[in-house]
Amino acid sequence: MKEFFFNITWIIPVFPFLAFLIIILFTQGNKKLSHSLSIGSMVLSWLVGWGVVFSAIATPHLGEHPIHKSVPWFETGTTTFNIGYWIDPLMAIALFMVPFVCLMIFIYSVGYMGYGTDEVDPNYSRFFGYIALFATGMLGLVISENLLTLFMSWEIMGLCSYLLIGFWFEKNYADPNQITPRQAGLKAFLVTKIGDLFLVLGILYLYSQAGTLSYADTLFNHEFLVHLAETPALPIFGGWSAASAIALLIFGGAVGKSAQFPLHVWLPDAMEGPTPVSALIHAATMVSAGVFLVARIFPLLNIVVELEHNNPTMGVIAFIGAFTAIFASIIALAQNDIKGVLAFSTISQLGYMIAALGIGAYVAATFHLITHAFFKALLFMGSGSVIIGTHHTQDMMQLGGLRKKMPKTFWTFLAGGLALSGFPLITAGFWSKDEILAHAWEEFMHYGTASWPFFVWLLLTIAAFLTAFYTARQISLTFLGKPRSDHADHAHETPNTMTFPLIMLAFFAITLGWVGIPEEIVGQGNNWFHAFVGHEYASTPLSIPVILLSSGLAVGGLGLGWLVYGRKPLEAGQMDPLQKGMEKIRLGWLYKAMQKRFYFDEIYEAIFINGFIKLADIFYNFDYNWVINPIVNGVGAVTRGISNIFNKFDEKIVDGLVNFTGLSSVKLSDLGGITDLKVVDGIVNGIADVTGWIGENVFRPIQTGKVQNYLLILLISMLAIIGIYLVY
Amino acid sequence: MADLINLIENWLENLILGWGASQELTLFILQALGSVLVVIICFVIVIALIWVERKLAGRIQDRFGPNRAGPFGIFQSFADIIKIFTKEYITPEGAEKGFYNVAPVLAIASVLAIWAVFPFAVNVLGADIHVGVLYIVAVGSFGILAILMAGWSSNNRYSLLGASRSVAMLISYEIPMVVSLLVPVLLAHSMKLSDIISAQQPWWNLIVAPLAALVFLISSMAEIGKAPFDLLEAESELVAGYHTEYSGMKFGMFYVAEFLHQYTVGALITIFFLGGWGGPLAVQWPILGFIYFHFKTFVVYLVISWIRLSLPRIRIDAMLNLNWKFLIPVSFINLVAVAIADRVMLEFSVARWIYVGIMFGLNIFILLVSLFLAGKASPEVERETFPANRPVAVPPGTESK
Amino acid sequence: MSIPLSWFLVLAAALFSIGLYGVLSRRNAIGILMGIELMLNAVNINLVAFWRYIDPIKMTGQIFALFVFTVAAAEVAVGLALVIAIYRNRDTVVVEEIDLLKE
Amino acid sequence: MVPVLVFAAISLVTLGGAIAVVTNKNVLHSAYFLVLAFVGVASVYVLLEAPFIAVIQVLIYIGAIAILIIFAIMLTRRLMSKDMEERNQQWIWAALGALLLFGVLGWLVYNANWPVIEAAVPKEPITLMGEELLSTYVVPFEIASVLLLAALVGSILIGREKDQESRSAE
Repeated sequence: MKEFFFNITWIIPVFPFLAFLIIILFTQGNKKLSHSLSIGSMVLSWLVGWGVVFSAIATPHLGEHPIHKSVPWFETGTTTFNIGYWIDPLMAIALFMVPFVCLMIFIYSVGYMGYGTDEVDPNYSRFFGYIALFATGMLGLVISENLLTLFMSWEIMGLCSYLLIGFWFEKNYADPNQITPRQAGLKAFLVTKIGDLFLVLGILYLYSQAGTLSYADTLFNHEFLVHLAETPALPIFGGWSAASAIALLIFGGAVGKSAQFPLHVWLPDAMEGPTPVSALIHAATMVSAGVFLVARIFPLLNIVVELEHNNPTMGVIAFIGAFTAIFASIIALAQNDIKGVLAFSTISQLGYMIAALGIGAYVAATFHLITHAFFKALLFMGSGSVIIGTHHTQDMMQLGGLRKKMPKTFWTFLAGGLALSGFPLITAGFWSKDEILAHAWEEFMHYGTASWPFFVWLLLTIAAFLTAFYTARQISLTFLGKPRSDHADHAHETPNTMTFPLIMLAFFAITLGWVGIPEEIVGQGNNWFHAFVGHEYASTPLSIPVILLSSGLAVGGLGLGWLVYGRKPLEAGQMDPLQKGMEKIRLGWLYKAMQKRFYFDEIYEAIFINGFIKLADIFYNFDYNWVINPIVNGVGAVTRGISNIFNKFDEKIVDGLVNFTGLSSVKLSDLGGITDLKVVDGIVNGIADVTGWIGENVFRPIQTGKVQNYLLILLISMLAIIGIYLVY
Repeated sequence: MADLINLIENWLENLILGWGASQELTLFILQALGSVLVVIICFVIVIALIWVERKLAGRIQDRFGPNRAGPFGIFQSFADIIKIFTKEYITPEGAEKGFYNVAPVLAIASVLAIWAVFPFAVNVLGADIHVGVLYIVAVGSFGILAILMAGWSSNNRYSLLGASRSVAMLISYEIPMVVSLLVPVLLAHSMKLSDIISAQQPWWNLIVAPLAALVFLISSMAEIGKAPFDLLEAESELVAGYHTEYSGMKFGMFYVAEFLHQYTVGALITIFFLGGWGGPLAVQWPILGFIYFHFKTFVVYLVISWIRLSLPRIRIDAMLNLNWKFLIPVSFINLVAVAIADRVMLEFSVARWIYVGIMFGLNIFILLVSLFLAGKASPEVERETFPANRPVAVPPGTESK
Repeated sequence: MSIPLSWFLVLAAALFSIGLYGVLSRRNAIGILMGIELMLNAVNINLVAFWRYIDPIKMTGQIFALFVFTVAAAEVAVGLALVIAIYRNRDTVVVEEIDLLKE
Repeated sequence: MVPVLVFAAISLVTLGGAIAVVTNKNVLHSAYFLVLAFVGVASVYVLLEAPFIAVIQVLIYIGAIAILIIFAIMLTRRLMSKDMEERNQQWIWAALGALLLFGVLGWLVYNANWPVIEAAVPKEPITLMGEELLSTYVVPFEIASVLLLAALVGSILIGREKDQESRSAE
């Protein structure tokens, strides 16, 4: 049975791809057939995928001996590129998450896109085609055997994110400053492309060093990794090793895809897409791909740490992650859009994972990757359910009091929210986040307070508190109190196709964490997750202060949030208490900045977009106003000036001289006249003529505007170069 | 006696070698003789064909055809030859002399050049080159050049219009023609004409690939520019198209080239789809192969004549639609399907008769499906409906009640 | 094989130079295109000659000639379309008169 | 002796045709001389024992490119009056440059030391070529197909007449 599943692993992404082709090519007209195909293909992928996962779990020593098979795809020159699949623990746990969450989201989409109602989307079938293609990309990325197919899948997802974020491309808003779906799609595509550029560079660099891109020969080949760590990188990277240069370049790709600090701007705007897309792309899978990639190249990072003690690579990664975590959670405090909060929460949690990888907590990062995917998909879909239930109200200030009206949504959302804030002991989020914090704590203990692990730990801890606070704020504003608008007052529970996935995911959001409970609590050797994924890395020892601290932070954050928002529910039109409080202590500007996302979009527009326009202006002016044209004009003016001077000279001095000689000597005047005419005038006119001639016949003809002239000059120059080469 | 042609060749070779000529020179002389022989045979055949064609046209159109010169009018062609040789050569004013005179020669040469690679019998063939099929297609393109030359140099609007139409038509119909030619190449796994013929010995390609044969027949009928595709010389629109201004033997050369081209197409269909010289005892008796070859070619020639005499001319947009929207897609789909089926069945090494049966079924299936789709896609034409008792010309004595 | 390689190369060089002259001196845009075709043909002669004389076992030379054919076909199609478009717009095919950028 | 004579004849045809292409006053005549030059080049390929390339040369260059060029000339013929100068003012410099280039190339060819080997042509050149095209050169092969598609679409877009609305708008 195991062999059977390991032999058909390649078929997992094939199902949704076939569904995509059939939907796009043939069944655009039939909504029911389209979603049946899409969901059916995903069910098949899910069954095969979990078959592979449980087979992998049952295989001992999978970590040391990954199973991989490949066939030659194409050869170019002397290299053959393979296409195949790779089964190891990281792939297995990602494969546990991806098809299941995708399936839940697909089912949810049936309700969200209004199947069977009057509001059904006109492009319903196409939506299911696109998300099937998206699932193809993600599954292909998870199972791929080398970096080339990984990159291909990566780009398929990039394309799908563009198509899906801009799915409602016809939508326009009255406010010209509000970003429209098609602009959001373009933005997401372009910003992630910046990261992809680094990824391509990293892959090419790796290829130039290894001559192959398969995992077996590069990332999981210890000798090669050591060789890479001992090779100095290109001069442009300073004194680093090739390994750290490659790792940082590939990390650049993850920064773009996982919306880390400098390139995070696309993710909040991507909420313009339909909510299932937000859940699919911006919570569960695509953004996880970046973390997955960094986890994939973890052997490379590990070797860098082992062999080079002062290398900044890991520090950079950890710091970017930690900074993103706290930065995004601060912004999330002041967002009023129900999806906006979740968007920044996603950025923040991804920062957690990246930071965890940066401090070497590989197991904790992958653990958080999985648990986060479940509860964040749950939260997004819950918010989508709220949006549908209240007729497209997204502003939390307009909501409230939905607890009774949408009970299923409320309880599942509560479960997700508790998991996100890390409610102690029972939720999945608690165990995964705790493991990251514990690892950071350990590092900090090891290096002391004057080192970057301390700052990472500090930032992550504060972020944990803020996370709990804004979660409480969101739940209170949305579900508690009294309705603050008509839409919220007339809210209704959503159909079963939407609540069923919520319940399924809520189950996992609570229970999934239990596989990773530290061994000290449940007994020796029972941290099953660590044993499966990362037995080669030392496990993090249980640290009571950290557990207490993180429990305290979570409960404290939730409690504070409830105190501020839940105890005295907001009335309609009332100001956010947080804003009120901050204005009281003269921090209103900070709240404003948080609401405006610290003005990053504006800054980027000012620097990059306007910068490029300025640069183009400069080039234009360089050509037309400053340099080229003035030179041409200047040459003309100078020659004219020179001839004027000679003219003056002629009129004033030479004529005077001639008159003088004429007056003084009649006899000589004839001779002098002749001399004057023939010689002096000749010289003067000659100089003027020569400069004029040069202008007319040398400078002007060069600028003929005739392409053949230019070609001829090209030929002559080439011949001249050959001549020089031959002579010397 | 069995191998008459090679017998004569060997005798001639020994004779010339006996006169003291070198090996190379002998080969050269023999090849030159062979070429001349082929050309002469071609012209003789054309003389016969003209008579057959006119007789056939007469019978189909319910008249007698030539019946004065000799028994059954058999000498009519010779009379025409004499007349055409004695006519005045007229060169229109403003014509470009050089091109005007070269065009008819090029027209006939482009057809004759195709005959260089034909295998007439098992060992009787001019040049057996690796790229025989490509050669045929390539050389055929000189014909277009000749038409363009004639049309341009005549200094006549009608001629130029005919030439322009010919380019649009011939170039577009070359695509399905070449693609359907690729099917026999694919089945024989070779572009050599001799390989293609020997590959289809028990089972002709007409059975293995009937759809390709049909597409090739239609597109090559367009290539020769005869009805129903005779737009380049449509009398009612363009006088006589590109050869409006030609007279005398120059016109005669175009005329001969046209007939010869039709016969050549018959030969091509014979080679690619009807098993070439294949037939009972053809391997042992090459002379029989020679006869089979020309017999099959003649039959195909008659079929083409029959079609062209029965169908009216097609409008130019309909003709281009037929090509771009039907023949080209169908031929490509056919090529891909045949390639896949061939590969799969070779992989499983099925028996020959199953292979042929599946191929035949596949071809017919594609044809029916594409016809069905084309029928669905074609626009509904509003036809004028006449009253039931509309006045029509009725032969006397057969009035209905 | 009695002809040395260099003869073919010289033939190709001559063809190339003639084509270059055509490109540089024709006023008609289509004439220039014809010159370019001659130059491409010269390159192909070189490729096939090198294939025959230096490495006849592998088919690299012929395959590159094929790619040159492809490029030539694409170039002629686009080039002629451009010429015809320019002719429609500006009523001329004389390249010297197509110097909008100068004005 | 015979190959040399054949080579001489072919070179004469090719170069003569080429020279006629670039010097003939009538562009249409030039185009037909271009056909002649192409035939010469095809014969060179036959001489080099590359019949496939020769046939492809005839098929593509004569069957497609030359006919397209002739067609384009006919479409733009209104401006080709007989008395129009066919060469521009810089032709003498162009001729000198081309001659010089020929000299340089000839000198290079004469002085280079080519690693010529004596080997027979493969028995099944077309099969070999197909295999190499689909293995070693598969990426350029695919790119070439994309290039052709792009050229097809591009030339249709460039060459088609403007539709009725935009024309009436002018």
